[in-house]
Amino acid sequence: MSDMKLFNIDEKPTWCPGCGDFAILAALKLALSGLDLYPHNTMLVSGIGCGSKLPYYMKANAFDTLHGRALPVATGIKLANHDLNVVVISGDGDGYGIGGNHFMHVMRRNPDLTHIVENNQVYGLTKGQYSPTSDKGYISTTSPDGSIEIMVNPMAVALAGGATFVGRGFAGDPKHLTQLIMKGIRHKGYALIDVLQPCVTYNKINTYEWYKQRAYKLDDEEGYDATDYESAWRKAREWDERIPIGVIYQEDRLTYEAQVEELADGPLNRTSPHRDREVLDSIKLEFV
Amino acid sequence: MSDMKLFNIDEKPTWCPGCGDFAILAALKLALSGLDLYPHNTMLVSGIGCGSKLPYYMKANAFDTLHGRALPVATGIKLANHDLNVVVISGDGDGYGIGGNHFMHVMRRNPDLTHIVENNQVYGLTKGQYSPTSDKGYISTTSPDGSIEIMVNPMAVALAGGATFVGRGFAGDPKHLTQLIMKGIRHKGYALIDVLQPCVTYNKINTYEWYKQRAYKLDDEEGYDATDYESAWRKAREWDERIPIGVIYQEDRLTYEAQVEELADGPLNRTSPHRDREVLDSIKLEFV
Amino acid sequence: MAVINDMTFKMGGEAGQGADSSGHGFAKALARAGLYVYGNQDYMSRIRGGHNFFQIRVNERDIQASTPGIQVLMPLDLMTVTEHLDEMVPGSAVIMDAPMKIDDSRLTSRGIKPIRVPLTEIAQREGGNKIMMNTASLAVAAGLVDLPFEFIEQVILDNFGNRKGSAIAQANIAVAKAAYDEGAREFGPDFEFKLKPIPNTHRMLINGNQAIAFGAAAAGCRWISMYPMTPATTVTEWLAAHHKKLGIVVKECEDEITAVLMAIGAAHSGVRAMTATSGGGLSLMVEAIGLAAITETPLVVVDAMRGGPSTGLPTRTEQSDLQFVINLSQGEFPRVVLTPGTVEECFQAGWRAFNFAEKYQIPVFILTDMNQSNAIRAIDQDRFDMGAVEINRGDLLTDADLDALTEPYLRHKLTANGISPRAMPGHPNGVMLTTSDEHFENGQAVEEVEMRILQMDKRMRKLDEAAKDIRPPLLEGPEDADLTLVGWGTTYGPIHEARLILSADGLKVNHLHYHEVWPFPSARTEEVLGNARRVIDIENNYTGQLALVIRMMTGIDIPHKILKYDGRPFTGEDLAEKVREGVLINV
Amino acid sequence: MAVINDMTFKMGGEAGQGADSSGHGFAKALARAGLYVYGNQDYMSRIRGGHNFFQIRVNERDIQASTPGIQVLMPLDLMTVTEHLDEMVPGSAVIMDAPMKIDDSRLTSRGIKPIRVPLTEIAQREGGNKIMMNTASLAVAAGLVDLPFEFIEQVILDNFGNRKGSAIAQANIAVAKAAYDEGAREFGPDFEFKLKPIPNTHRMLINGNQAIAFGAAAAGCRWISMYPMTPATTVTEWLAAHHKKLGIVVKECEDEITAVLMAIGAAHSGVRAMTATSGGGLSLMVEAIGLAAITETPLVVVDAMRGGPSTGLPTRTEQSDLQFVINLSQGEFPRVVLTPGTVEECFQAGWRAFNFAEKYQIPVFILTDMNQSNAIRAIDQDRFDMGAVEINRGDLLTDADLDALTEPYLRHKLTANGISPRAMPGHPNGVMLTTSDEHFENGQAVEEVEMRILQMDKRMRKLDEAAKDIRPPLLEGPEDADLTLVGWGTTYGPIHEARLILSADGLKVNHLHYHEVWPFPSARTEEVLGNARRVIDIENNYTGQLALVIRMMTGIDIPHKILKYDGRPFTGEDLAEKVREGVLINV
Ligand SMILES: Cc1ncc(C[n+]2csc(CCOP(=O)(O)OP(=O)(O)O)c2C)c(N)n1
Ligand SMILES: Cc1ncc(C[n+]2csc(CCOP(=O)(O)OP(=O)(O)O)c2C)c(N)n1
Ligand code: SF4
Ligand code: SF4
Ligand SMILES: [Mg+2]
Ligand SMILES: [Mg+2]
Repeated sequence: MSDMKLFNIDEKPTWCPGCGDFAILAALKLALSGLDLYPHNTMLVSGIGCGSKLPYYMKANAFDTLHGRALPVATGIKLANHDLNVVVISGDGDGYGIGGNHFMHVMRRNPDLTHIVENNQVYGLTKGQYSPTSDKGYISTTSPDGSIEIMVNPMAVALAGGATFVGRGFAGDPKHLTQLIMKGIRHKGYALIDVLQPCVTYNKINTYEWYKQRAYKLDDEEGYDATDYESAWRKAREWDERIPIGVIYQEDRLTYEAQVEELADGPLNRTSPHRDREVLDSIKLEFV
Repeated sequence: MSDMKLFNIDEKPTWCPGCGDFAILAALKLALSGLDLYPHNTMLVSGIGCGSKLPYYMKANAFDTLHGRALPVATGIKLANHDLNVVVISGDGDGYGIGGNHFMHVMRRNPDLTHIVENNQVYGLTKGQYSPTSDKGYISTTSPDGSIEIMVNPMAVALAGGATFVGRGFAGDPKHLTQLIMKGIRHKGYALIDVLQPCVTYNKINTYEWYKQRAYKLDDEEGYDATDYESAWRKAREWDERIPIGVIYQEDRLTYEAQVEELADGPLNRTSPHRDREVLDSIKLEFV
Repeated sequence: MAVINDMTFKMGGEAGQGADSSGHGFAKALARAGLYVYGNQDYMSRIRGGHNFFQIRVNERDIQASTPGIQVLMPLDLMTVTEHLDEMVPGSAVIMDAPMKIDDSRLTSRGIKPIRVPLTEIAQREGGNKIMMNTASLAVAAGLVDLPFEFIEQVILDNFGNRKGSAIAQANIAVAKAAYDEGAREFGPDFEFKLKPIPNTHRMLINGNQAIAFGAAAAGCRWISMYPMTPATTVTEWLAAHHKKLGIVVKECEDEITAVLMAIGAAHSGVRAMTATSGGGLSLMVEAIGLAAITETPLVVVDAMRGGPSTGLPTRTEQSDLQFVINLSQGEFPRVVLTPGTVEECFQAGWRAFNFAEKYQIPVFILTDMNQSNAIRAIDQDRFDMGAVEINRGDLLTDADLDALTEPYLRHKLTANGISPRAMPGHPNGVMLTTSDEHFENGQAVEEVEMRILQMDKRMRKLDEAAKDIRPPLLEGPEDADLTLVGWGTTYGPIHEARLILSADGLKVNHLHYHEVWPFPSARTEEVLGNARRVIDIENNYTGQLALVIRMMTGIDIPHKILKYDGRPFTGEDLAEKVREGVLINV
Repeated sequence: MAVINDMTFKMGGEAGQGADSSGHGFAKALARAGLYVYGNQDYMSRIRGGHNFFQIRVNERDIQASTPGIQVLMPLDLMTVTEHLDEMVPGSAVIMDAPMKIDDSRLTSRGIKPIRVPLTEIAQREGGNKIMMNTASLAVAAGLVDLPFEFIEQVILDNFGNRKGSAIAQANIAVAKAAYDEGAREFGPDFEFKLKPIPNTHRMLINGNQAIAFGAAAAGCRWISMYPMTPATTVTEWLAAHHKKLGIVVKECEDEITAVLMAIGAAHSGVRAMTATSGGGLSLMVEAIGLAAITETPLVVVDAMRGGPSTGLPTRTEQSDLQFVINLSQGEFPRVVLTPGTVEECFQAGWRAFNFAEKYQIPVFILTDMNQSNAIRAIDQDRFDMGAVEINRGDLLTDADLDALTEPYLRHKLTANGISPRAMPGHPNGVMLTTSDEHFENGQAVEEVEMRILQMDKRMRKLDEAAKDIRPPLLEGPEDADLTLVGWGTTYGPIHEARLILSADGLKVNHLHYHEVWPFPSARTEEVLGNARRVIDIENNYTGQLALVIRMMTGIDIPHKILKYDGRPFTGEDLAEKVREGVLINV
């Protein structure tokens, strides 16, 4: 366990008072320290959005990228230096909307990333338009009569897409969330952690109360086996009346980086640039 | 039933002899004529790739777009003129790789499109690199030691993503394929038809023979109920030993265009541009 | 000794405190009083906290930009006072809630009047809710400057749905009245800046994005697909709010790639279609814009610029996408770039864009920027003349034309002016193929030399045609000036103001304003700049992009530049000062 | 009367018939014989059928482009004969399979020799497989022109893994030998074009993409993430084929957005990383390139251009992305654009790009094109000097530097030359934040005016630094020429050849070749073009993009242009002819 204070920094979050993102920030710091990780061996990679500002408010290596584009940058970083503990932070628009294709394909690769999606079911930073996880009928400035698309179910898509760790947390239960993030980081492979995150300013439907009434812990479900794909699939599809939180699914599968032979000798960045005059001259002879 | 010859055109396909795309072209023409559709009320929208050249080889309205980008163009066309029968043609790289995010999100909308994916599990037109549906271990110029990603399972993703019609055909069984395409077109909503399409030039693994050994018809499965989501889910995940073909899943859900009130009076393109001086002047007063 | 109808109000506070909406209401009251108003906001990329402000300049003449001095400051928090103290002119006033924690001597020592009114108290007492403090503050200001109370009352009524009986409206009015009276009574007599309504005027108050959206609506646009991005989102939001009246389909998409492609699909089908975004989203649209170009699909793209590169300064202004837009996407194709600089020009760009797009079957860009997107201006209502809006769909075949067609329809027919008659897919005689590959006239992909050249020439010929429709840059001021100020887009306002100031100084100065910049109006440029005595290029960017384009197209070099890339707009005074001082930045 | 060591071979057929690979083998044989070779292919966007060809020019001197006349045609199908008949010179030969269905008189009437050999029969008889017919055809050609058989034999052995015992190699050799003998015996004596090996030479045969990839490898590049796109894919495929030797991670991604972003991630971590694509893919990378710029991440992007706009002519050549690359992405930032025009320059661009990228922490583009990507050239081996490859990582802190650090590490520190010392994330003293927002020195997002200006100035200063490292355009030919030919990138070859031809005519002509084009080398440009008597701009595009850039940066106008946008490269003869005729296209 490292000292959580190491992750503190003198920057006041610009989130609205009461925003669910505060709890996620706290939980992440606790989880990192609980796992004896440090600012220097952690790398946060975020997109753009309210939630994606998280890395500004704690001390750690961080790369705030573009809206929707955290996953590929994080994959590049992880493969270039697999000694780093890489945590990806995105919003629901960011992660499932504009970044949806990266999401689909990162699952196939299974790099050892922990992906926290601050899912407030709305576009916060751009002032309240509906998002891919907004409930059908959600009214916003761009859907004045209610949106007419069904929401993305990230848990189901993750299971169908081959994620090896699928979890859901709730910003209203930071203790549980901390544990969940720890599990996600410990998991060797791509871990999706969708977090129910109330946006107190724009989402007047999916409030703390709304989530509280529905969220229940899988830990409390007797005999729930997260390694059983079929059970996971049933839980993944629950929404509305009851919303499961915790580890929905977990599976062992080789990580991407474990299968790249160039990484066998240690992190790539330690041996780059790589140049061997003899090798180059021998290759030259192929052209003769 | 319209005359199939109406869809004929004097262009020799540039596909390799034996390519599975020939059968798909033939099946599509038969399906259209079987449904009494015509070149002028059909619109083909394709991406870029070997398979996406299909619209060049038959007579119908067609828009060959960009690699991976057929779905959004098709959605725009459908919403602008919902009288058209819109069929989308893409490859596996096109539809599930670079175009993956459009795939994920079109399912949430459920516009009445029929989406045929010519899935040869390889990048044909760019000469044989592995694709998102290539089996793990597939050897190609960009994966000389075998790819290390698991393949996309489009059937499973479609079920998780909310597709209202999920089907799979086989270019080696054009009769069955014709029927399947007819069902897809008849379906009101987004219909995914993934077609096992041997690429005789580059894919030496997933050949006609390989598919033939595995493909079996769901029609022959006693009591298989494609409207039952749970059964569909089990079939969707079958691959390798046995590969189901036919309608895996079908569901009734309002189409996107049925929910857009501007389309209630008929196709948008018939009443565009729309301008009412009185309305405009009344809006002007809002600024006073 | 009073100064009549010439002053600036500034309201500021944390994000979420409502400086913006309150300020906007106040501006409306001023416009209804027959005054000219220019209002702009400044906000941070956050939803709550930080420091935002809304600034309103009022005048008797039509004004186009803000000025540096403030006459009345309405701080909703302490930071607003300390941040803007330097901008206050002697004799100005700060309207504060009574308990505001600042030493009055910090104000009085600079000749600023501290006007302490128990705003929160009044709000609670008269209205029952302290959030009506904003209303109280504005009402004090109105009282202070003699703006008749009826204008404040009316705006409050409007805001609450114009229902006289509404309890909340009545509460707000009660708050306003009490505050107004106190302002007028206690502080009015001693305050030298006053407003006097001008009767029989017909003003409207509109910002750049509303004007563009309104222009598009007037052109009969029936489609906008988009993805939210500041500062473009409000174009869509305005159209969404009016979608029922306008019959416009509004589609928020999963990303900007989809947004532009859906618009292309709709446009190909014959619908006037557009998308609106900012730089990052535009970057994602680049490939699709090339598709529109080669398939000759009419497409309107609004790019509301902000500070770059990348996410940059997401809520700040900049004019740094001009060269990007002129050169974007692989290969070469004709396009039109409109760069409106006033709300009137925004409105016109809104409808003219569709005519360019459909007549020439090309992508058309409307370049605006953060400042212009949000800045409001009061103008005479007849400047938005719906009767003057033309709709020209170009060579679009009707059903009757298609019925009469005896030859196969060729979507990409080679013609003298490069324009191939367009048809909407669906007609039996108009079955058509188009493709992103180079193609034959019938849309089939082609690789042969001859047809490639013919199609390329055909497309590029359209640029020559479009050039004839482009409005040349506007020259304001004397033809034979000693100094020519050159700008484009949103700098129109501050340069205009600077020209007036410098002219008043006795300088013979004119202003060359580019509002439709591509195809580049070379002839007029050479005419004006070729003979100009001294020229200064003024741009809200680092490299002087218009100057580079001018040199590229005409060879004329403008070594003297005033460039600003700090995310803030110019003011006329700034510019006049820089010109006077000869502080010219050469890059 | 024989013409020695100066001729062109052309092999053609349907896609899939192997004209390409057979031709390549033949070229190798010629290079090993000590001859200079320039070979280029022409293929359609299809996998089978259609018409493709491979053309090999041979000479005793180093050659840089193909020429129009053919001495030996090796058609694998009938179409190849009819398509290329017009290009055959008098006395030339068509080597045909005996049953080829064409009337010999169509050849003889033009002075072309029909050389009918039972190729298929020989292939089947001697090798047991008719696909060895290609080998037979080439062997006849070798016999015809007196190329010693050993060179053919050696290439065949190489192709089959150099195993002497290999049955298939032996079968091919048997076919070749039989065909060679028949060619030499029956037709050799009567054929005037001959080859004579040059002993003691050390040639290598390489194409542009291989040269770029090899250059990158020599620079120690350890990462390429990409998405397939013609004609860039072979850069990756070459690296993938050598990944074990080079220790390079090759990652095919789901799209180009991912490809460039992964490279950015890897580069940020301290790995030399690149991506390679063509126009459509580059369009998708535009947003991410802005990210690299503002986060100051070293990034190398290869753009192999093809006919645009959009999908355009996907297997044809063009130089139409220059202005796009110079201006892409919203906002303004420094970048470097390298435009190599020979395989040597490709190799150098391959490694120099990484030095520019890391030294200045900016995006660097290598612009090449379809023609250069695939065209092979025989050069002296010592032109690729591994010893001359420098590695300059710029200001990159070592672990020891970081250990010794006493102040907090500032990723975006303001420095005199604009370059902030870089560190690899992972060190306790080097914890760092970076972001796509404008930022403070420590990476925190900033909106304030002052720091914005400082960071913007800092980044742009790097361009001035980089300008000092840019190689000025190459001037070949006499300083005081009567005519200056200007070009960039791949036109180097044909312009070079044209200059030689025109000089031989007696014209005093020189050639200004831009191989590193941005930051633009204005000083040298002004020096050369400012005093030039007559200038012609030569480009493979429609608008004359380099000429536009030259005018933008120097004001110098080049009204005379020779532009080609039909997807095919120039030849020296074409150009010389156009110059002579004064057929200058003015746009
Ligand atoms: C390419 C691009 N498009 C749009 C935006 C504007 N944008 C910034 S944040 C955001 C959405 C934020 O929603 P979400 O990802 O759910 O995060 P939240 O703010 O709700 O935490 C958008 C659309 C952008 N920055 N870049
Ligand atoms: C943006 C972009 N990237 C890459 C390409 C090059 N490209 C053309 S087709 C293709 C892949 C084709 O594979 P698939 O979609 O499976 O179709 P197939 O050829 O196998 O039918 C690629 C990568 C392109 N045209 N555009
Ligand atoms: S807008 Fe919503 S998500 Fe953003 S900071 Fe405020 S409460 Fe949080
Ligand atoms: S390469 Fe494959 S997919 Fe393409 S035409 Fe040939 S066989 Fe068909
Ligand atoms: Mg959100
Ligand atoms: Mg494929």
